[in-house]
Amino acid sequence: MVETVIRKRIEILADTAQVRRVTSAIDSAGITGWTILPVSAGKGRDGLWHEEHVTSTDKSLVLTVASQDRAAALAAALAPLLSSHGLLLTMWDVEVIRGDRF
Amino acid sequence: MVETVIRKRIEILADTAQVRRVTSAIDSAGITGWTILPVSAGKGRDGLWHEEHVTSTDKSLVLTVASQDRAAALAAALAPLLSSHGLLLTMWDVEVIRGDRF
Amino acid sequence: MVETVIRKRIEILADTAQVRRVTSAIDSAGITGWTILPVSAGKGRDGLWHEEHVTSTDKSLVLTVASQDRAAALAAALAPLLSSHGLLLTMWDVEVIRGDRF
Amino acid sequence: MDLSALTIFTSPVILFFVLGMIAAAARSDLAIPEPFAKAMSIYLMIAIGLKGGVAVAKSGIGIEIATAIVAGACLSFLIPFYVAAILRRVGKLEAVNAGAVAAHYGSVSVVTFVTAGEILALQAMPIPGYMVAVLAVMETPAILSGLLLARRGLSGDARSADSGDERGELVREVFLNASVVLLIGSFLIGIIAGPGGFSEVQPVFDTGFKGVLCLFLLDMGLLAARRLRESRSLTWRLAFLAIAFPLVNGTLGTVIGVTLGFDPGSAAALGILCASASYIAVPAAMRMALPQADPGIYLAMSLSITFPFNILFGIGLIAWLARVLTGG
Amino acid sequence: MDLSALTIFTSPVILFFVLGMIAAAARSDLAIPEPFAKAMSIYLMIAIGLKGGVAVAKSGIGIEIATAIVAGACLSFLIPFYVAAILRRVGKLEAVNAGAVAAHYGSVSVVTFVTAGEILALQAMPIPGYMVAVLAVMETPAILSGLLLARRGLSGDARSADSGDERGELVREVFLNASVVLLIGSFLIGIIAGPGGFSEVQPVFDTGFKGVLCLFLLDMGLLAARRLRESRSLTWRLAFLAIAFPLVNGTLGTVIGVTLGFDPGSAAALGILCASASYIAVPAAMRMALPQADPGIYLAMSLSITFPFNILFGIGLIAWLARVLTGG
Amino acid sequence: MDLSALTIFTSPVILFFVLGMIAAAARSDLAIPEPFAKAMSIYLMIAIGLKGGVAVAKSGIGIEIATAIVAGACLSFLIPFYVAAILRRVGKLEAVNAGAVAAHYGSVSVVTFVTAGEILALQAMPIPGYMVAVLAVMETPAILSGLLLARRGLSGDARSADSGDERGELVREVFLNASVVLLIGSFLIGIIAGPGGFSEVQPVFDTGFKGVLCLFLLDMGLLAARRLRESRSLTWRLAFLAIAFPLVNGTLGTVIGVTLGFDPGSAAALGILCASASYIAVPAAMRMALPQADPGIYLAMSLSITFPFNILFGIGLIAWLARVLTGG
Ligand SMILES: Nc1ncnc2c1ncn2[C@@H]1O[C@H](COP(=O)(O)O)[C@@H](O)[C@H]1O
Ligand SMILES: Nc1ncnc2c1ncn2[C@@H]1O[C@H](COP(=O)(O)O)[C@@H](O)[C@H]1O
Ligand SMILES: Nc1ncnc2c1ncn2[C@@H]1O[C@H](COP(=O)(O)O)[C@@H](O)[C@H]1O
Ligand code: NA
Ligand code: NA
Ligand code: NA
Repeated sequence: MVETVIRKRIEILADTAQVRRVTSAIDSAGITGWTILPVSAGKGRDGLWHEEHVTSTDKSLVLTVASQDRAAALAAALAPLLSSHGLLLTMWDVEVIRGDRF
Repeated sequence: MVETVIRKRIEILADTAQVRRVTSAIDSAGITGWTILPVSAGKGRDGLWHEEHVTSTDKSLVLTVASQDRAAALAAALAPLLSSHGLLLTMWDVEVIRGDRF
Repeated sequence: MVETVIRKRIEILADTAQVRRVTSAIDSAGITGWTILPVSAGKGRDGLWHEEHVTSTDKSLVLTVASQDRAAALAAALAPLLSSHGLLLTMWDVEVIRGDRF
Repeated sequence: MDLSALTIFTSPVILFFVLGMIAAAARSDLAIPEPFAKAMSIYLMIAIGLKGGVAVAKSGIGIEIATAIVAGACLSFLIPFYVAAILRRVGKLEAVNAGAVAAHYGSVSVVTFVTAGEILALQAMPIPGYMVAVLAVMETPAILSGLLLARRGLSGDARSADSGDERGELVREVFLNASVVLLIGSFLIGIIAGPGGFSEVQPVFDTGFKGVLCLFLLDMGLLAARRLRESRSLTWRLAFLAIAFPLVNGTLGTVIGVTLGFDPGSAAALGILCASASYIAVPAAMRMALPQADPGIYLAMSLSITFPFNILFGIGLIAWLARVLTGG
Repeated sequence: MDLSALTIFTSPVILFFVLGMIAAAARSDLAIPEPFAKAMSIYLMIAIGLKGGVAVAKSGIGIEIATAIVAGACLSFLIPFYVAAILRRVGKLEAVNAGAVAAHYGSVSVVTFVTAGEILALQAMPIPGYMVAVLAVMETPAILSGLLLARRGLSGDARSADSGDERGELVREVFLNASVVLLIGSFLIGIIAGPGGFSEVQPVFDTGFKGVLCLFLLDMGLLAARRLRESRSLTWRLAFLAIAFPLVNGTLGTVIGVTLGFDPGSAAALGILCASASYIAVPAAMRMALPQADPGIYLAMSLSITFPFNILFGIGLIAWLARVLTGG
Repeated sequence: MDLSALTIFTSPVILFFVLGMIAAAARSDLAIPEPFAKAMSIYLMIAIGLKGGVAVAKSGIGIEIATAIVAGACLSFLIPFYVAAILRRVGKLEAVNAGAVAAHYGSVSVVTFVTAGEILALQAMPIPGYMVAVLAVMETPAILSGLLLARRGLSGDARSADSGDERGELVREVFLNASVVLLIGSFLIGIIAGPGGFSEVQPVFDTGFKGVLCLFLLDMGLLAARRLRESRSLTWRLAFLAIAFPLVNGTLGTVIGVTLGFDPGSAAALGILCASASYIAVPAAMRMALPQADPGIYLAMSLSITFPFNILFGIGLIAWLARVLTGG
């Protein structure tokens, strides 16, 4: 059996134009890395949207794996932006191998 | 510490042509929103596939965050389609901020 | 209520050029399927990267759902590659419907 | 036929298709970016629609157009019935997959038509512009018959499960699918704009046509051969039928065309439309309306076998048949 | 105006736009791949920049260029102030959304300008090359005034939250956004390369221009109509304003152009620039600098109402006005 | 050299490259959509292959082709050995990264070759069509020597870990990578189709070539400068070597070309091939076969330093050297 440790995985959905703000917050929380996934459509309180690069109508999903402490710091840093900037944040526990990396 | 609450995150893999059926089921379950991610290839019992838009060979991942009740209702609504329509559904608990949104 | 069972969901971030190595490992572990998601940018110890297909600078996220045993076998098989091949592996428990498929 | 057949195999259009098939068979990592391939398919449909419309604007509409359209629509609707029966008996498919595959053979392949246009032009049998209307009209009826045939195989549950909403979506998918909208839309634009209006966009939609067709066929060669290599569901019986259908349907269409008094180019075109199997419009409709069918079967047959067969041999054979039958 | 107005409606460029709107209204699944649409918008900006630069390289720079640029910059900066006031009073928007929408109307739409270029050329009122510089210059000032207006609506917190880093990013987004860089960059390249250098790339950036414009307008028709169909935030008041603004601003721009002694083509072009509303550059800036604003409002107005209105009627009306006012 | 060097800096092709570099250095958000950039790279390889093949179809095959191919293959295979040694000693790289970087410098850059073709044509030193075959042949040997050199740096474990399956994949990646397949495939198609067959696709693959090259170089300028800005692994020593290698290898190639009796265009082309460093084919192979190497090093050197250096200065210098050495 490989040894695993528990870390938090946080995923933040944001306008692509706001992604740099999110990754700066991740960097500021002292987290080692992040990964961005494309997103193609969605629906929320503001209604439907479809990826349209011409009109800058596109969102991205920022994924980051961090220790509990840093994850909490990141969540606290982003909390004030959640409503005004239309972010969606979910987090949960995951097992990782070589947890010293995170 | 920001206060978080527990919600269900559900992810459903479906043919892109079937996504509207899935999002209708989400809407019918009274869930406030969903987000669609592109998918580029896969393998299952039906063999390998690669994203080919010309031949409509493409799948999408539908992600939704909901309360336990609504998540259960959605799972029940989609269960009959899982085999015939080749859907893949996974769900798990996540922490969210401002849980009243979901 | 639909009956659900617990399975492991494993996600592995890898260079797209290394994805076949990862999916071979999944196949070898006796897991029935996998799904690949595109990724558009990231940052780690090796610095920033952005998807550039011309220079083969692109990564993919491989997602697979498996029983605990097979998931452990897969993690063990991939563990030696994690550092040298720049893979990122996270896994967690999810509920699935019709768990006999996995 | 000898000389003109040779011309086929030195045409860049065909050679790029062969290059794609060889590259995929040899497992090269060559791949055309998906969005670009899709854009090329849209371009090809618009170009073919526009050119057909402009040709009709020049030639005017005659009775032969009406005849050809009616003949095409009937063939598209009827062919799936015999095809499905054979698929069940000879091909050992159940009703759902038999209906789905049959829809592909009743419908048409735009790219096969376009490639035939290039080849027939080399052989002095140009396809008249109005055949584009026939092409557009033949897309849809086969989808209807295919769905009718397939639904017999669905449980009562699955059949009645469709809500009104879903039925609306289904009707839209069948009658307003992207291929039909593009072909008919640009055909009408071609008629309205006429040769004068077309001349402004001619460099893109006419002069550039063959070059784009090369790139698109390179991609289709890649997709067709990769799918064949990775296919699990394709049996020898089905592979055999995927060659028999174009031969039979192509002969049928050509003979009907000649019987109706078409010129050699039109008769060959009708034959080629019957011989061809859809791999753009019909798969899109099936994914929506018949998710229970296995794309591994219908695409392996139509894209990986029938399409290359038609490009490399079918078009030439049908052209020869049309010439012989019209005494050309 | 009758004959030339008819010409508009038989131009493939316009017809493809209409096709896109009809297809989306009828809920067809037709869609242009995103990366390809984006690539076309980049192509159009480069082509228009290059052609403008080459024209200036030929004609030389005169005083009228300076006048036109100053007039354009002032109009772009000032228009948002009155527009925002009306949006708040008549349109019932709060400050943030009013400022965001106003920025769109002060700024310009490259594709409206380009389409106007095609239409005015048909009407023997060609737009001189230097107007491309005016186009480029009018992109940005409106963004600044829009942000000024919108920030009044933000809480003190949100206003002061920007770190120095973010302010740098904001300045870059406003002054170095992709549209501005492409337009000004290729305008300068056009001037440096001149007619000689341009001739090598002319087949792509000039001969192919109208064909690509057709494809792009097909997509814009699709996006505009789909957005209108799915819009939740658009009220009748806002829809009315989205037609009133281009009429008022277009008249304003044309009259100022005529007053400044511009030729009919330039006066009409200035009118059309004022009448047009941005849906590429300004939304990009707003997403970055004003995420609190609702894109459902500003895009529905600029892309789904003002843009089609201008393409189908506004350009024709302004051309007519410019002709009348200059006694043409 | 003065006049022709000036011509370089007024060519749109070069100016768009400079625009891209400036935009990225100034952190503009300008970006070319990924799938479209990839499609352009495929287009460029096909176009260059086709044109070379057609030229050979016209000129016939002579002994100089064989000489050039053998010379190119040897240079591609041998250059990495000395380059890797210097990278280890001067550049302070360990074996794995030294081998990976060396492979890039032994192999070639298609776009540098293509740009050189445009520039040399302006200077009346056209590159003969058969040099495309040399280009294609030089892609691969350097990958082999680079891997040989790099593997010395891997632990025994990593070296023997490859299963038979993986070795097969490696061989395919090296010999059937997309660049090689496209170049050789379309070169052969060009030979088979000949000038007659080529004429049908000439508007896309010849007339449109320079315009597409502009767009592609705009993107390469963006990627090169952004990568330089964000690079962490690039040291001053490595940056120095990334300029020294093209100078030394370019001189080497040109001198060998002249010694073998090549015409000035061919000698310059061989020099430019040696001077250029791959950033399409070799990175693809390294990602597959040598994931342990750091792309931050090899791409920063080849794409961000050597490529711009060659485009802006290297090609001009080598052209001048070839002219001087051949007494032109
Ligand atoms: N903590 C993290 N969270 C999410 N993604 C990460 C994290 N660390 C690394 N990555 C991703 O993994 C890639 C390789 O990481 P590394 O090997 O550390 O350079 C990065 O470029 C990121 O895309
Ligand atoms: N319950 C949800 N589950 C998944 N995604 C959601 C959910 N609610 C909102 N979203 C996503 O977040 C975006 C912004 O949401 P909103 O701020 O509510 O308009 C939406 O467009 C969706 O893409
Ligand atoms: N165990 C699995 N893990 C992840 N994805 C899977 C798994 N099984 C199937 N899939 C995905 O679901 C699709 C349909 O599966 P199937 O219905 O088994 O052919 C496959 O093509 C994969 O993309
Ligand atoms: Na058919
Ligand atoms: Na305006
Ligand atoms: Na080299």
